[in-house]
Amino acid sequence: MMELSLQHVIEELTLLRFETALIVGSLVLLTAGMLSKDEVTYKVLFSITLLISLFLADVRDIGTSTSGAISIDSLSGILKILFAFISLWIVFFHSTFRRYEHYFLLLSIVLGSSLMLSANHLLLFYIAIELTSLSSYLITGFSFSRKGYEAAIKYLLFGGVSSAIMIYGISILYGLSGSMLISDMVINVQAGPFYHVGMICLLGGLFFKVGLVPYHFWVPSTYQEAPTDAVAILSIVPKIAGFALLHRVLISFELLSDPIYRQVIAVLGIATVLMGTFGALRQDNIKRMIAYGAIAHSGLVLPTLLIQGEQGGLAFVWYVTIYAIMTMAIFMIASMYEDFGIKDVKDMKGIGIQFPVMGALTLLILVAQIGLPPTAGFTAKFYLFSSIWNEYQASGATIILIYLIVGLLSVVLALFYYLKIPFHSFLGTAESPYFGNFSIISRSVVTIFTIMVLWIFLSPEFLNKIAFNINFIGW
Amino acid sequence: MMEAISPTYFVFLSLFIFCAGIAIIIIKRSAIFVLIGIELMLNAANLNLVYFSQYDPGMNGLMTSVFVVVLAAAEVAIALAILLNIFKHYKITDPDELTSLKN
Amino acid sequence: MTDSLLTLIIFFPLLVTVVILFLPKDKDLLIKEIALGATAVQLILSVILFFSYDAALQPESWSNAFQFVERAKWISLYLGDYGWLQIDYFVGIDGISLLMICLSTFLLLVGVVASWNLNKNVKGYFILYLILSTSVVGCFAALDFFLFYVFFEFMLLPMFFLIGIWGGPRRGYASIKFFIYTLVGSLFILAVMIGLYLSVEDSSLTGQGQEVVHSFSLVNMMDGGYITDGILTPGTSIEFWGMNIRWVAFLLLMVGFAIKLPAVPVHTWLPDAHVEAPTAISVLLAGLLLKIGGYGFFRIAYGIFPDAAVNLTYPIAIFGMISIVYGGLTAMAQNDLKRMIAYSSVSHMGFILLGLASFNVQGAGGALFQMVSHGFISGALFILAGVIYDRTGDRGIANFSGLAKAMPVFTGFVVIFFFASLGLPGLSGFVGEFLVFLGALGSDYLPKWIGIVSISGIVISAAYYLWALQRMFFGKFWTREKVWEQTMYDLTGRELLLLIPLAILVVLLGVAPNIILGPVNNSIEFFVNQCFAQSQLYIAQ
Amino acid sequence: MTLIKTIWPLIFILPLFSGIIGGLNSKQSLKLSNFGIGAGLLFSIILVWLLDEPLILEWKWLEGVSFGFSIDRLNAMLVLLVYLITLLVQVFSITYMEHDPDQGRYTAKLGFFAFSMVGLLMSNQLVTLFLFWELVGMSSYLLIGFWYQEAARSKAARQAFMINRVADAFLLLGVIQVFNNGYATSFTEILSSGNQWDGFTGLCFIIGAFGKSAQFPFYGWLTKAMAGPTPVSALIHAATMVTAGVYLLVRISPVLIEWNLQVIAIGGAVTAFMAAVAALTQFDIKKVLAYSTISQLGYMILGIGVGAYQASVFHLWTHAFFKAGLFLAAGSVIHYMHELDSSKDAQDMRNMGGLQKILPVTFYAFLICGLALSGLPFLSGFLSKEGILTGSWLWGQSTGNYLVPVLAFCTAGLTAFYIGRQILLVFFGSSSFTQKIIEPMLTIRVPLIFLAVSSLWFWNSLNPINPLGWFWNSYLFADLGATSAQHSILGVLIGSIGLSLAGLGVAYWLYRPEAELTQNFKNSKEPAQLVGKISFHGWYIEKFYDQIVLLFSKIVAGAGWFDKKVIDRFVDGMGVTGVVMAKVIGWFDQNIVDGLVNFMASISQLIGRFVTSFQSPKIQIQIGWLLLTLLVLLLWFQFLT
Amino acid sequence: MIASILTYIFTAITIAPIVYILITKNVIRAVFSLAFSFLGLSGLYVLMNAEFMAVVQLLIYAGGIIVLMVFGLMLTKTTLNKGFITQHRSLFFGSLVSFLLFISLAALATRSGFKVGFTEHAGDPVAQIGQLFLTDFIIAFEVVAFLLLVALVGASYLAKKSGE
Repeated sequence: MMELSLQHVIEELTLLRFETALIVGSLVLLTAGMLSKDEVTYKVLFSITLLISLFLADVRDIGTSTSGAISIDSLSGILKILFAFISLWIVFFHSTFRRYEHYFLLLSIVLGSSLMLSANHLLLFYIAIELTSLSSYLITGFSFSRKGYEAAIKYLLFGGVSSAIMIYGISILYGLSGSMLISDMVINVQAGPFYHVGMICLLGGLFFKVGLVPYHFWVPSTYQEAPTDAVAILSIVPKIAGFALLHRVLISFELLSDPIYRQVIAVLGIATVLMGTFGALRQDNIKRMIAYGAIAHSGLVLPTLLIQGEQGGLAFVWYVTIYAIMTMAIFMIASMYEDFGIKDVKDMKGIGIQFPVMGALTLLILVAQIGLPPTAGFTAKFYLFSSIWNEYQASGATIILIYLIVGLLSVVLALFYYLKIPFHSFLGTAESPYFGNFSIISRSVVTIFTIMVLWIFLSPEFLNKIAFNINFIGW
Repeated sequence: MMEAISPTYFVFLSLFIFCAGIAIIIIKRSAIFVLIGIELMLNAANLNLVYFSQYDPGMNGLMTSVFVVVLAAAEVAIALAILLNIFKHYKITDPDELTSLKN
Repeated sequence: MTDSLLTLIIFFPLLVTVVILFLPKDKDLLIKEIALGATAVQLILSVILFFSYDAALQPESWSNAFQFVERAKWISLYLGDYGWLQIDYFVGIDGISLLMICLSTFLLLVGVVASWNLNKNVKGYFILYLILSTSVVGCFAALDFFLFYVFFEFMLLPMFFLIGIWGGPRRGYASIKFFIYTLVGSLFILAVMIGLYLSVEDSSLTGQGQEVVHSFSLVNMMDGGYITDGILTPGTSIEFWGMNIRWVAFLLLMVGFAIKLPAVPVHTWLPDAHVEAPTAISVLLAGLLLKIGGYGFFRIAYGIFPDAAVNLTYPIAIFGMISIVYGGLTAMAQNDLKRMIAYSSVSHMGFILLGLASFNVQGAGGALFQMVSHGFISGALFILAGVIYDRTGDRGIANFSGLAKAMPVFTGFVVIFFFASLGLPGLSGFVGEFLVFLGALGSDYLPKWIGIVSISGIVISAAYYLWALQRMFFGKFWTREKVWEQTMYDLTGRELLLLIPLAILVVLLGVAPNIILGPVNNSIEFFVNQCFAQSQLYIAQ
Repeated sequence: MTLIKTIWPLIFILPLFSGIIGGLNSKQSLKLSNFGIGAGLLFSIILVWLLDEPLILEWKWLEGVSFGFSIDRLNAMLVLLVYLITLLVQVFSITYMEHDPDQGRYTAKLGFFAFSMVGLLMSNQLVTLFLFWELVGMSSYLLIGFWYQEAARSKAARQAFMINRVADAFLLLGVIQVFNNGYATSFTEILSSGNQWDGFTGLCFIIGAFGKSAQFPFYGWLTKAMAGPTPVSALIHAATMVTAGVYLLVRISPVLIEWNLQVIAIGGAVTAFMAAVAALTQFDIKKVLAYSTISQLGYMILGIGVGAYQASVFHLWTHAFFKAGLFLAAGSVIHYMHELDSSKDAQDMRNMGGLQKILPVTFYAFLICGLALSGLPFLSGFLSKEGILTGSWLWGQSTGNYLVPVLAFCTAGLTAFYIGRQILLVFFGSSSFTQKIIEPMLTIRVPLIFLAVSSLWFWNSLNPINPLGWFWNSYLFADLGATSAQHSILGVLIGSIGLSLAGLGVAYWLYRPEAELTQNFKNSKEPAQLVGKISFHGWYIEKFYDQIVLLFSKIVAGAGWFDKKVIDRFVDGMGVTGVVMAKVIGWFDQNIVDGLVNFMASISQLIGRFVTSFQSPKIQIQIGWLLLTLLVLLLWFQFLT
Repeated sequence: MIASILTYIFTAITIAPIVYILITKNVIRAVFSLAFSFLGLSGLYVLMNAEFMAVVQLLIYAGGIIVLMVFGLMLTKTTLNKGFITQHRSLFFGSLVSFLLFISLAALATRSGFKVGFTEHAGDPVAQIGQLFLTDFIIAFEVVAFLLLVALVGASYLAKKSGE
């Protein structure tokens, strides 16, 4: 019995190579934090852990552990690589002094999200989500400002309520099906009304993580107040993991075949897109505006889950990768402008004229966020809209068509609020010239990102090749 | 021994605790009350889990409820740490007055 | 040399932009000369293109209707069970795009000379200018819908900044309005593009692994390479609010390009954009960007959906007529010279709609000629308006009178171009209008009264032009501000250098229009007959 | 034959060439361009002499549309006429314009006019005709507005061009109808094929011609055209340009159907009569002559209508000479009055009188041409008018519609009356002028003398009575043969002579120097009673145009209250044609269409505010919303499943 | 029989303090009444022969979390608003939502069948739990350990930061 379990433990650990590397790395970082004080070592250690885990994550290894708690498919493999790749760039953020706890928490967020990808047992679900949420609450508080604490407490209370609802949902489902493993819960559960209650409460937890409409209230204030590099990770890694987990739940419980669930999700998605776009129209604070933009983006990713077959999976991976790159770039730019003390759009007057290169880079990234041709943003949205159009053609459901129209409308409205920044920076006239300059490192990193964004538009084959060798299990 | 009391009894009980928790969160003004509410909701879930784990050979429910308790503790710890900081800056603990983050 | 001529014309300015990028900011004159050289080379290349274009080609289907064709694989994505998505760099020209390219390269050169005494941030200005020129020429030569759309969008940003940064007092509002109007239009086109690529397959490429290859090539779409049950395949029964989906797609394209044209209900961005844009940019805006809308009708709306076009000729003609009459009337009410000219452009663009709606060779030929002649005339008119603005900083018609006394040569040119624009025979304005009227009244799709009411357009245009001429140029010499009287010197050498070639062109095209319509005639005839044949084919399906 | 082929293009280009030469060096511009025009005259004489069958020159202008010129006897003669009158006018204007600063511009414009007029006469294809038709309209616009300093003159020029433009729109419509209905598109084909045009196309051409020849609805512009220098009026608005309409109708008369010809006849007659009435009470010397030109043009058009187009052409020929003579004489009078004291209005007859002795040559020329106009025998006017009156009489008999001949005869009488009145008022009676000016021999006297002589009868035909005796008749209409040879009817002959004598008599009786009418003519105001008012304001044609524009703007403006508040105030304030309706459209365009877009922008802001209002900072309300949605979802599921 | 009576007693012990919390405005009293309801709950767990859980409940919930809350309250006691008295807010809206939720969920619960098959538990449950911890739930165990570490580090850093 013992060696059996030992052997099965080793097998599970081998499956979670990526996570173990992260845990070991963060522990090393923790100890190093005690010993030395300068930030460079933290950054070096942080990037080493991520690099190691990047190597360990492999797209091809697909499998579920004997106890069934962990099941990894190629999608989670891809997303793990994406998480590691994206979080690597955090070290280049030019910001105030960050102690080791900051990097430790960032690593824990990445760990929590990657666990969410591979969880197949409802308990592991809950623990992974709790881990990510707790570390997010803490890191929001790390801005050590009055508003930072306020945002943190609100985020915590809101998150606490939704995770409580989720665990209650899990308990109901457990009551109905008698087991916690998703694979065999499906078999022996009778789809009574109470089952739907449990399912909705469970989905509630996921919607919170992804930031869909009823659960989106925390997004604007958290993104505004949390330290910018933390927000960069917060807005990408847990959100994408949440989507992957949501998809796993929808697929394994065969909810997508049930028309009511499709309608509920579509309605929530449309509401999110509208909320995000219309909300952003009135914002002055840059980060808060980007937060609303992020809400709109998550509203736009949702329909890919509804699309059956390979097309949906492809569109999901496409949109998510490009969204990650764009959001990382825009937050890096926001943090660079923050060094100039620029928080609101209004006080960006005339900076574009004084620093034309930076102005041009900001413009390109914003154009990508809107989704205009020369950038990858357009390819992502184009791909998304054509797959939605396909889905509409196949299923003929009017809700999908409304989704398409709302999507197109969001592009137009996105123009209104995203264009405020270049409008003020180029067309405004600065009262007093801005002293100082952007740091070389961050400028070169932003250029790298812009080149990436443009290159994906010009030759998208390589991304398609990667997206394609994920064989989607019944996406 | 337990057949005398049907499962719906316990489900009703956990449901009552859950809804009471929700009511507390919405009605009361202080952040601590919200924490209390969350604890109650978690306990309702625990009650369900423990009750149903009787009939589950693998005792998953029991294990989960242990973990839930541990996590609840962690969460309260963090909540209080943040509340301390807020208290130092704002001198209030009532979330209604925390309105500096306008929409 | 001639096989890569088109790509050279399109991307030469882009090469020069790279060179300018590395020049120091303050070398204004050098930048201007380089820009002048670039546009001059582009013009020479397009002249070579014009003469080496063989006019005798009698194409039978769209696939061999294009010359100087260059096709290179750009993107090919594997879409799983939807087969392959094929986007390629596919450029080529036929008569219609040949004229448009020559017009645009000429006006681009005029634009550079017109913006010679610009001093604010010259490097940025000319970089945006050359990007704009690449995208405009690219738009005319693109035969791949995706490439066309990319160039179509590529124009917006440089134009937005050119108006936004170097424009007049209310430039912010005008540039935003221009950008949003055109972008909303381009979204409609995007929607149709998606619908089309989903229902089109390029049989020539399906060889590799027998999945369906969805392609974006316009030639394929025009020749009807549709898959059996695509959304926009002709003969689809899918209805959308009671209308056949192909008609809806055609209407979306109509709205998209009508915003760009501009046609009446959606034209209010044009006067603001023109009033605020600097002179050279106004020339480009009127000369080229409006023609993209017209060219879009020719190549995409009428090319791909001829069956919808045949059935909807009546509403299109009505919109054209309203544009002519309404544009003219509003021009009469303006007291800013540039705004009046902008509204007159709206009225002249109405002719294009009318010409196309008549669905016959004269109508299409007239619409095309009107596009070319309006390019030259409105370009000159904006330069003239710019002349007054440079001297006094004001363009109010009521603020001046008796300018003929102070600036006789200037008045001479104004008279020539005003009469050309109101359609005096012997000048190029008349030929376009005459052919459009010929087409409109002779077409068996349109009722007679539309043509007759549009003829009233020439009376209205005569009214507002002469009224402006009389108020501003005749009578005693008087200016609102005393100080202006000193600055009202006559045309300088540079301005003459701009206006004389335009005047010669306008007279030449008026007297002998066959210079440009001759070589292009086969393409127009093929365009109309092919559209008609396709429409009968599709309706039969 | 080859000589003609070489001369022909020269005739076409010469006036433009001389205009440009004159325009460049403005000092002796007129003298230089005279050589050019003289050479042109010479060539046209040779051309008329040697031409036997028509020459055609054509080339492809557009797909299916070709550009072509042709010269046959009729337009060769007219070209000769144009050159002759242009030469005389240019000689006259040497003195008339001697102290005008920009003579160069004047010569250039005259040259441009002559070029486009010759081009119009020579054009064969309808499109070419339309092209030169508009160019002639433009050159008349430039010439009327020559003294652009005065706003009134440039406004008159604009309004003249606008009215012409309206008629040209119909002509363009007609030309397009011809193309679309597949009729013959060139005059040579029209003569040969002769397949009838449909009524509508015919009507368009008629309206076009009426516009150019200032017939009934469109004659308002000719009085405005008097704002131009007098030599210009003489050349353009008497002899050449206005006859273009007549020339066009003559060319297309074979293909017009019955009711079109009737329209022409009635139109011509009505115009003739109305213009004659209008000329009765004018004070301005040139206005009288303008109305008389309109009335004589009415005659010519009437002649075509009744089928006597040879007589019309003859009348066109004679009218050109004596009307040019009258205008030039009036020009020299105005020149003299201007020299005398430039403050008073040089054209107002009220401060003229007794110029007989002061300007003897002008007086005699004016007298002879005036009498020719009134149709006295032994003068050219009688011969041509006689032909038209006979034609109209015969036509009246054949069709039973006697309105046309009656109007024709009345006009004959009225013509004699108003020209007699003018002669008496200007030249007879007491004169307060003493200063005697010797009109310079060459530039003033020779043209006047030549024109006066050419108005005598023997210049046009040997037999002073018979209209067919016209020298050119055989040359022009030989091929038509005898069918149109009308013998003059005794009754018509006596009638016309009687009427003109009666007209002159009444004029003499009313306006003889010692009559009280002439005494207080100096300070007479506008005529009081209705008939006088109608005549003075030229049948209120201006008001008629303003009403049309007002009506049109009311239709467009639509809202009833609108016109009371906005338009009426406008009309009283501005009274300028066309502005009214434009202001309304301008306002509409600014607020409604533009407003729509701004409205949509504010809507999205509003929704934004509404949507973010949920975003209340209080955490517990947020949780409340969360739970509410949870509840809604549950209820949704409960009811649906 | 005794079991059902005991269950009723214990449910009463859990429900009464909860109702009190709903009514009271005083935070401290609410926290202590929460502790009592936890006692009731642990009693119920014993009845469901999950003794380990009962002990854990008592130990961590009643002992740890309540003490933490009390400490928190003490530290954030302000003289301003008379110690711990708080007001009610949107009483009607909150109670309506929760009551409606309770009713509808109760209705749903009655109509769906729960997995209630009686199984005999072999051996001493606590050993079995221990074994399960290290075999089936090893991953969860490790991750929760890491999570606690994270919470520890974060909370201490936050608290320390508020000190300076």
